[in-house]
Amino acid sequence: MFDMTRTIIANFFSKAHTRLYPLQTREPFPNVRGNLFNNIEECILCGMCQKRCPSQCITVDKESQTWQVDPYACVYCGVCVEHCPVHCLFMESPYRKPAAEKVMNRLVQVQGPAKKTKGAAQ
Amino acid sequence: MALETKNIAKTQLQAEVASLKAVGYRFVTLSCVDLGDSFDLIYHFDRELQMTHLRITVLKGDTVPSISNIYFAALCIENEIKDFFGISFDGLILDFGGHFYLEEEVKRYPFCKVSVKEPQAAKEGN
Amino acid sequence: MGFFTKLLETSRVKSPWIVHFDCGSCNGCDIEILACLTPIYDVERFGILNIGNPKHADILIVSGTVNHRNAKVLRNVYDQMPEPRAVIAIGACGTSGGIFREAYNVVGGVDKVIPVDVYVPGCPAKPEAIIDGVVLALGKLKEQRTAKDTDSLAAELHQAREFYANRADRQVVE
Amino acid sequence: MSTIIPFGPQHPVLPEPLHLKITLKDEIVTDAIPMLGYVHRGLETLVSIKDLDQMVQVVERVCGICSCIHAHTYCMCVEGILGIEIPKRAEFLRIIWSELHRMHSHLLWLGLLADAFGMESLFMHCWRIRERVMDVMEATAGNRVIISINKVGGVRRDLSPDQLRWIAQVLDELERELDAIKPVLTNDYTVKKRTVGVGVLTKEQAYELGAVGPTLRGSGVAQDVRMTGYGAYKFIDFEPVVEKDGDSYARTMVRFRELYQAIDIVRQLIRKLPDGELSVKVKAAKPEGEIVCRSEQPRGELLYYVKGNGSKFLERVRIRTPTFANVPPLLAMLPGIEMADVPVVALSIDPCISCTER
Repeated sequence: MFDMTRTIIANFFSKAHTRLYPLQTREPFPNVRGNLFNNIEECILCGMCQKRCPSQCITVDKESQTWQVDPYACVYCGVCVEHCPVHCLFMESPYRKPAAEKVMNRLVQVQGPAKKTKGAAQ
Repeated sequence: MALETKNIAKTQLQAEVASLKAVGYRFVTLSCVDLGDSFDLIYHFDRELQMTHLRITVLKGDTVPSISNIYFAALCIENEIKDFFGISFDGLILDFGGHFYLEEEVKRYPFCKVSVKEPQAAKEGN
Repeated sequence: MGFFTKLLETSRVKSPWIVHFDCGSCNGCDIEILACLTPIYDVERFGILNIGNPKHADILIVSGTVNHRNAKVLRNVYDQMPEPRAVIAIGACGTSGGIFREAYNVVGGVDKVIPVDVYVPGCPAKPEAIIDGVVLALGKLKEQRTAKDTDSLAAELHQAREFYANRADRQVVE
Repeated sequence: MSTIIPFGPQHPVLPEPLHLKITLKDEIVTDAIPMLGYVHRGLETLVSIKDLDQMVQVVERVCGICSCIHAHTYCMCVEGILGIEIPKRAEFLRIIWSELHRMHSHLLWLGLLADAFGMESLFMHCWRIRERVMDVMEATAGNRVIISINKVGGVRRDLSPDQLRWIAQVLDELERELDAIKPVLTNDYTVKKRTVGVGVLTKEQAYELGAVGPTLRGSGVAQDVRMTGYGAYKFIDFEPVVEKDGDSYARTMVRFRELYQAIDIVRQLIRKLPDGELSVKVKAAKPEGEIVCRSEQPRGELLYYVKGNGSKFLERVRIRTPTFANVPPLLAMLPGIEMADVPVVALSIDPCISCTER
């Protein structure tokens, strides 16, 4: 009957298990799939990520040279990162912060990648 | 890889299922596929991890005899298929009348091929 | 009176009570919300309490996509909550419909049915993100308290009374 | 006189919207009718707009708790139709993550059950232990719950020797922690009072109503799809966990003993893990044909029926989830028990509503 009691008393004298979250933040593990980003200046705007995304949350527009992800529809699977031919997509370890309003992650390319100008110009 | 199924006629279903039950098979589930103008109904049975499958093909608008009087477990799945495909089962012991999953607002029989394209069109309209 | 109102408002922000409603979630976000309550994250440190009754709650946490059947339940839970209240939508499904938004039975994010104050992205959202979201929602609660007026409260009370008088689900059969 | 009481959809005990219409005579349940559809999304229709690889992410989100096993079974189906043989290492890695999922699912459920009969401290302990498994998942696969590790043709991530050593270490700690709560489950008055003899399902009933998983094994039928040796289970020695009584307590004990079993399986897998490739290339796959695959989820037997029509979109994916099969047994358990026991009995089948309704 007092089986739990022993454990409970033992816990009084051991270190607390709680992570005091806002005061101490734990380092995220490496390779954790967090926020999705794009090194836009290296992007060739091929649209592979848009085609592969299971959630259809990425929009690549070649004419206005924009790459946009809807972080509120993204399912953080990392498929786009694997399929990117120039490896300019990456996922940061920290998670995306909550917000009161939906803000799209929209990136405009100013100057395309130096080498493969053909892909960016068209 | 082909699935080995035993094709039977609709009228044989009750007798065939009863004979499977007599030798100790248990009902696993029922799968339904829309073939355009007819439906494929595949009944899966299991005995000691060995599966056996029965397949019946019914035309759209036909009714199928329910096996819920033989296996009570078939009740849920037959109601589900009634929701999704609009196949009526004769002698269903508890009939939700096509509202097992779906509310009034949802269009009828969403899994039939004709209606699958509709949500896409509606989405583009928004 | 002024003192008590002030006390009430302060306590509301210091110890918000939460009701969790799972719409069409895949359980991923639900268990992360529950994980917030457990020893590792322990939101009860902040006085945040998970309760089952929407009538006692200040914050509604919704996870998952809204479909036609649970939209009514969600609306009902929301209507039963007293003012001021805040709504947090959790996860990709709750914020926009996520990967399911093209499915036929999905209406979309929670904001299609009730007003949402805080969006927590992630699939599923991490417990840390959910705690952050609750903290953001507290700010909303603080702002809302000035907008309260008694007429709308009385109207809501009347609506709720009518709802309970006409409740069809709990009938007595001879 | 009988009263009809709605149980759910929003209920403090169940995080999920399960709705039962319960007919009561005094305090005793006489009849229960399930009302489903609160979580129905219709994701089986998504096959017509999401291609073969994208569907992996969709079926993972059928249920967050056993996401890895859903994706594994789906991949097994597609690989079966295409006739692809995946590398042995990939098969082992898939099972390692599957068994980790089983551990965290059972611990989660144990906590919820304890919460249902008001034993808050056991709930806290189970969830504290569970966080260790979640940490393993986050560090190795990159996400806490939905780990997206499977793809058609193999796995997406590898486990380094360091990580394997760490997992083995965590398993040792986990076993120690489980030993600490074991006496509570075996001796405690509260646990026994609420579960022993409640919601009895006899062996014949369980077999005939098509119960699966711990619900079936709790009634004394030794049936576990892992015995068919799919994936890497053919290289592993294990015995299905069986209890005879068929009440809520038996089902609890099956799940608790399966925790030890899962730890043992992961240890064996780590010991036997072969070297090799992680995946094979699947290029422009156009599957044609149909297949049925089964696997063992934490909740029981999962069945996928997949039909391809020779294009990159599949014709039909049909998912029969374990809770769907466990609903008829639940309806058989409910009549005759007290209203206050309904949450405990409903939980004892480990209901996963998002699985059931997809």
